[in-house]
Amino acid sequence: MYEIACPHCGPRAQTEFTYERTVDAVVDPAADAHTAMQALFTRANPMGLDEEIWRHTYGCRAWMVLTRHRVTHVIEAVKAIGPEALA
Amino acid sequence: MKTPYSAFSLLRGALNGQKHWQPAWRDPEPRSSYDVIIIGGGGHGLATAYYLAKVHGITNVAVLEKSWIGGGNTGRNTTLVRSNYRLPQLHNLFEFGLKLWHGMSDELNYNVMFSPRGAMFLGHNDGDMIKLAERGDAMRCDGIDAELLSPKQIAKLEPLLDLSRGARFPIDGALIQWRAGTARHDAVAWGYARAADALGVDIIQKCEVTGFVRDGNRITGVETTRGRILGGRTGICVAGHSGQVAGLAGLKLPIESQTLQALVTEGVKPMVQSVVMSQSLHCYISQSDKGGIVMGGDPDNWPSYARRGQPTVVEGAIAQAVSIMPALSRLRMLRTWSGVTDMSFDGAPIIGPTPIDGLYLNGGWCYGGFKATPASGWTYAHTLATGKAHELNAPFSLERFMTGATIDETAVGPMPNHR
Amino acid sequence: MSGPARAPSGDETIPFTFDGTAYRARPGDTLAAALLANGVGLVARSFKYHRPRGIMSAGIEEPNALVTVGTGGRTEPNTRATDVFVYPGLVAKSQNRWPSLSFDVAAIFGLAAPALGAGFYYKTFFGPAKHWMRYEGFIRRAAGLGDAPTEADPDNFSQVAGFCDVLVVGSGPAGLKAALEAAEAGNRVFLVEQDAVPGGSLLRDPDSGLDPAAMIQRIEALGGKVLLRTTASGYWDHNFLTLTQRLVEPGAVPTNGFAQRLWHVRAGRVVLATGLIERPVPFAGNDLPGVMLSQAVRSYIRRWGVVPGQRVVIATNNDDAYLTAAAIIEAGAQVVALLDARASGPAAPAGVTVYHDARPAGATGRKHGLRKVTAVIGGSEQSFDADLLAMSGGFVPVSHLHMQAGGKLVWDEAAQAFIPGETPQVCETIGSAISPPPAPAVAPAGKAKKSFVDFQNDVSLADIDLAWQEGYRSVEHLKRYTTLGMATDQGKTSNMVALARLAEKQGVTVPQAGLTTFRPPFTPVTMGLLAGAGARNAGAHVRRIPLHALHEAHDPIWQPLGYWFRPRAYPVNGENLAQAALREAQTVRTVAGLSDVSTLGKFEVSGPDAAKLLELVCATTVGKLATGRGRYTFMLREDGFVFDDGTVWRLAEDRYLLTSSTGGADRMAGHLSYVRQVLRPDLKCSVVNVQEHYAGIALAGPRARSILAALTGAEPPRHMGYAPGTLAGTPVHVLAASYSGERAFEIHVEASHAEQVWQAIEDATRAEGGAPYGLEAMELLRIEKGHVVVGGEVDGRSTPHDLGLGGMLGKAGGFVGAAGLTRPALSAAGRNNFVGLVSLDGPIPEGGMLITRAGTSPQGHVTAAARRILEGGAIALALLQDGHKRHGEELTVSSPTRGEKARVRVTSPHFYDPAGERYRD
Amino acid sequence: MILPGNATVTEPTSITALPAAPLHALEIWANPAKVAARVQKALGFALPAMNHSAANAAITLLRFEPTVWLAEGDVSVLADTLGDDGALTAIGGGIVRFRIAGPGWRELLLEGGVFDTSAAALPVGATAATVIDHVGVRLHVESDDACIAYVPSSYAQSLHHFWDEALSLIGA
Repeated sequence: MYEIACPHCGPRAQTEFTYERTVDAVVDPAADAHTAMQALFTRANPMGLDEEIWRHTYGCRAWMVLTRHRVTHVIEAVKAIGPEALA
Repeated sequence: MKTPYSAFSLLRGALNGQKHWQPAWRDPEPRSSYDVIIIGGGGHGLATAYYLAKVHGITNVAVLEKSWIGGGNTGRNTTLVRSNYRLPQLHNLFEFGLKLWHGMSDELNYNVMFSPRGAMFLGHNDGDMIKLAERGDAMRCDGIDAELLSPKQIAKLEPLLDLSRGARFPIDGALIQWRAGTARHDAVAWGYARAADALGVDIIQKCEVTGFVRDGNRITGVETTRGRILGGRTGICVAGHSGQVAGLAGLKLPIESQTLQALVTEGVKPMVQSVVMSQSLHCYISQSDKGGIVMGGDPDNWPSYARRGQPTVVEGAIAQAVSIMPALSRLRMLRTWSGVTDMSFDGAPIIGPTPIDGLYLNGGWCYGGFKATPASGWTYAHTLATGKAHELNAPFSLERFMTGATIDETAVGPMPNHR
Repeated sequence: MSGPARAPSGDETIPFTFDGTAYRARPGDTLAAALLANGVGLVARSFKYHRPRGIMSAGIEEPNALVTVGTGGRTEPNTRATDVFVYPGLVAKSQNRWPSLSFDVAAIFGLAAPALGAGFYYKTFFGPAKHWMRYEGFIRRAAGLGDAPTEADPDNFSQVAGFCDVLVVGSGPAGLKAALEAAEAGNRVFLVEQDAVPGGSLLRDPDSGLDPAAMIQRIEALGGKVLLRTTASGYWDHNFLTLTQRLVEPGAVPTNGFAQRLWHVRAGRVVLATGLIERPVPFAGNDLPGVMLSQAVRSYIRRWGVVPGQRVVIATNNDDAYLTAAAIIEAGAQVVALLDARASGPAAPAGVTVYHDARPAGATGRKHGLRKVTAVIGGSEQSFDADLLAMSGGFVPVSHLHMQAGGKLVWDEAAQAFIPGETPQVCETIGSAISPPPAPAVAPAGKAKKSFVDFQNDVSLADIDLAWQEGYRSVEHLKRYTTLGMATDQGKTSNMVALARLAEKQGVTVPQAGLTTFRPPFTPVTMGLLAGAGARNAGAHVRRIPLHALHEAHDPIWQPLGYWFRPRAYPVNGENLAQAALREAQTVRTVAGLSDVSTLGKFEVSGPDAAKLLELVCATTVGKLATGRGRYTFMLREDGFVFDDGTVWRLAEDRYLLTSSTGGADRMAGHLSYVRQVLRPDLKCSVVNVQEHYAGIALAGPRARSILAALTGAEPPRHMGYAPGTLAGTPVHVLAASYSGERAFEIHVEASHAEQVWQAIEDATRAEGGAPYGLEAMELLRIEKGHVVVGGEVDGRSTPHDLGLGGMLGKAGGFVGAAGLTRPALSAAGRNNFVGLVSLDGPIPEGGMLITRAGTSPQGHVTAAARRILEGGAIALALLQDGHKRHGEELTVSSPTRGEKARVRVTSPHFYDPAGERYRD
Repeated sequence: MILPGNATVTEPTSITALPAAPLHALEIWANPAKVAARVQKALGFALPAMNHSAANAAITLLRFEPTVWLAEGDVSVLADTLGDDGALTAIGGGIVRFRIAGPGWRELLLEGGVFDTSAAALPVGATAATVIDHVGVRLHVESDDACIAYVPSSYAQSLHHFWDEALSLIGA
């Protein structure tokens, strides 16, 4: 059960979050078909750090990018993404 | 020549302190080259080696295992064996395997304790029952056994299920495959290893592949912690770590690794006869020969290579299990463990060539690889021996993701965490 | 042991039974202490050979003394007698024996033991799988331990979150000091102790300088939380721990309805003061009742006043057992011999004969204790008459939690033990667990076959040797081949003994031989506790629709749909489901009906860029929609397959309402959020989930328009039009959408005001001869109309073209899924297409396979089956290979699982008013 | 088997469903600082920061999301301040409000939860969205003695039942 430092809410239990996909798997709606399918269907899947998109679904509902280690599960960084918010 | 296993020989051993048994497999030094190199000494890799030797007469084969054989997902699953899939590509492959399971102990002269005790999916409403009938009808039309059970029939087989109408997920019926069941997972690896070794296959443990030997777009061998080993054809067979090993060859796969947890309770006298699964819920329950209730649920649906799960995921699966079988409540969870699964992007395996010559892939088994062990080994051996797909693994190509010919049993699309 | 091991004091006030015999215990007794006090030494049978077993330890590591405690739904099999405190009325039974504990028929397995060594079952029982099942049935009945309860559990289990700065596990001297120190420094402290009283080793070896009760009081006064009878059972990522707390003892009736509590704790820092477990000594007969761990003997004497033997042999390789000798002498019993494997040791208490270079080699027993102990002293054998053997093979640090946390172990050569080393988490181990006393390696004496290592699973030194001989040489292979460490004690007493033997075989040191990993839980955890409140509802609360109570008054047949429950039909006059649904559907076709559609996914999208967002999410053209108009739409996954459908309405210049399927509503909410926030954070729009804000009422039928006009006092919008209105004094949205094929409206109203609106519509509809209709009638209507449904024809594997929706795709592209749709297999021949089926004979089995003739593989399947609502005659919807081109072809629908069959003709799926004339006024 | 704690609970903890209230989602998608200034001028108080609340006699604003506020009360003044930078959407029909009052409310909300409800983590005036017994719940601390829980209507009855059962554990 990770503790994820939500950029908006502070440290919260993983139960409140959902994993979406890795950053490299985001399909740009404007991309050509081949590029889009490459992004959708291939993963580096490293045995180390990767950048992942998670959502604080049962908290503030905002999206964020976690830099997380796939073996140690250490979360090295969390970055907010989404529309500009009022601080 | 190894002493064949038999009751007689065991009795003989009773008099000599069982001193007449030889090691089940040799511990050879790797040779400099082989006709076929199989990376991964799990059940699938060992079965592949066995069928290469047995069916195709190719015995100059090395199985390279980074740790100890059968120590990955072969030794970490919940031992279910079944072929009750809806989609024909899947049920045809798994059914071919199920037939091999039925003769496996004799074939290998190693009792893998395959026990066809029946595997059922419970239905909890009319919608579930239609879906189960559809699956059963699809199987039956392709010659695979499947039978719908009424609640009364279920009660006879599994009296401890909550068959009351007031249950949160009342049980309206089930689809059972009687020829399905469970097996002793370790024995499958050991049995294939012993049989393959007897045919001349080198099983090399503590030999980790650290890179590939490459000649243009062709793989000609592997670098390992025990030196360079050349091979005519090289087959990756490391489900759970496919992404990592394929990555050594520069390949990116339609696979994400996830942790799948399982658990076993303390042993009790027989209380669950068959394998119980559910169409609406995500838990599965069976009882081992030692009496422990073996169960699991959904994977931890985010990427991980750690064999370390998240407790609330297991708690969720247990809640489902206790809700359908309340008598489980006072049993105690004895042990939990985790495996790393190759979650492919349509939920189906990948068996076939890669874009790199001489390099083949067998992976993407998601949480269902154990039951496929013989079918996977058979078809992969065919592919490694001939360079071509067997008709059963032809649909399971790596290209299918880019062409769109995906085999999506649960129909949730490319994101494994939605599966 | 011969006779009671504790003289009565008058405190024996707690009645309990064991195997039907009534006994009495003192307050604070564990069941093990009480049984020993009452002279009961034989309490269990082993797993494989059904050997008689007694009580070996005084703690949670107990491998032998497993009993079943409690009755009915509170029955707890496999309870360690050392880990249950006796309460009035406790019912305990021995297990894994027949017909009785003292005469167990299955003990015959012990005679066959020479043939039944490690892994014997892999070498025999060949033949067809069915044959194996026959042998297996016998094995299964002999295996297992206790009987599972057959009744539901009457108790609740709580799961609760906990947060602390410092979590201390273990209330022995080190833990108490650490917890108090942390509390005094102002930290939020949790102190966890698995025993019912604090103190740990102080209960056995008191220290006048440390008063556990006083220290606990101080910790609590500083705001610390002390949890007794609580085990830290799992140590997970990010300093998250699971603690299992017994609110009452196993089998006891809880006072507040809750039997146990599971703590989910996030700790800033974890301090593990988990102490040591004593290591047994392998020798022939070391599993007999009357062979105990040395510290356990001391505990029974000092803590419970129970003297488990009168003539005691002590076998040790360390100094600690000398303290046991002293305790035995204090208690007035005799130490017959102290066998010290070392060449020298400390001074022994008066009256104790110490033998050096001495190891036990064998023991013989009586029912409740030993008869004789044989030892190898120097080079020769010597026998002692003794009723108890207290053994100490050294100590094993309790490093389970440390390892679960990902910590490393380091080898302590002097103690022949692994001690906690580095850990990746904020965690430290303190106390005896990192400083076990010296205890040198000792080669075992006596017959290997009878020298048990894993007592519960009957694994002997000989089994380890056989596994080695057969090539099962990694420690994991050894464990799996012999079942060592797989019993309910999880190898707490066996692991190190086995590793030592393996190292000896390999000719390497113990750390070179390997180490198995410890996984959660530390001790077994009740399944009901892990299920928590979810045991009752599978963790899935029923979701109630706003008008639940109102429908309930009509006594409908309810239908689960995801977590929702919706009215399926409203039978009257004893109708069954099919009759009611047909009547309701006919009413809609001929008059009018109303139905609850509140569970539809609903999203309000507002702002200047609202249309841009919708054009991205919807695969159909949305942008040109005029205010006050709506249209059907569907959405694609990124891989090009249809995943949901619904309608989109322009409520105002910059405000839209998007509806989607009930089952997909949560998924759609996530998808919309992803598209808006991750893909297009630049858009000026707001997406708000209003699924539960609005209750939805569908009004359909030829008279729907006039009914609605009368209720709202305004002309309702034409087909696919939108208008705000007022109904029963309540503001409503009126959407002229038809799912049934009739002129129809969806009326959406704020859920908290829905009752009066429904009631008004129902009254008006009934006045016209109409009636409410449920999901089943809705299904009949939509099948006849040929509308696809998500979860039916929209099966997650269909393209828009497959479903006959290709013509509606937005021509400009740019929507999610447009790229995926270009993949060749999505437009290749042989795809399953949406078609209709008309029966040429009887009813069509839903879910049945479409085949050309018997024995051929299916070419499609029936997704939904019904009858024509007014005319009768079986019809169905199906997905069929190349079905668009096969209209007119005759096929068979086959359902072998139900023994049903029908001949059908392939048609268009639109059976009813294909031109859509009935929508229009 | 638990030693008596230092917190003795004498008054009961209670759970009360409150009548439906006008609730709106206020989302700001552009020029947040400018909108904030306009809102402050109109309402007399600043838009609350994440996980905080602010109120006047007519309206309470509760912030659970980076760009969305829950507005409880009369939003007519607010509507005029948004221009093209944000929007209001009514959501009150889908939410049931519970007042959980009494000395044990913080402890009760730990049952089936994952969020630290201690006064240090959740002071008076604070808001938090979390999950309790699988249900997404939004909390607003009214006073030391009471908290308002905003629960999706469909789950309200189930969660109420869950809390009722757990009450017997409070102080345990």
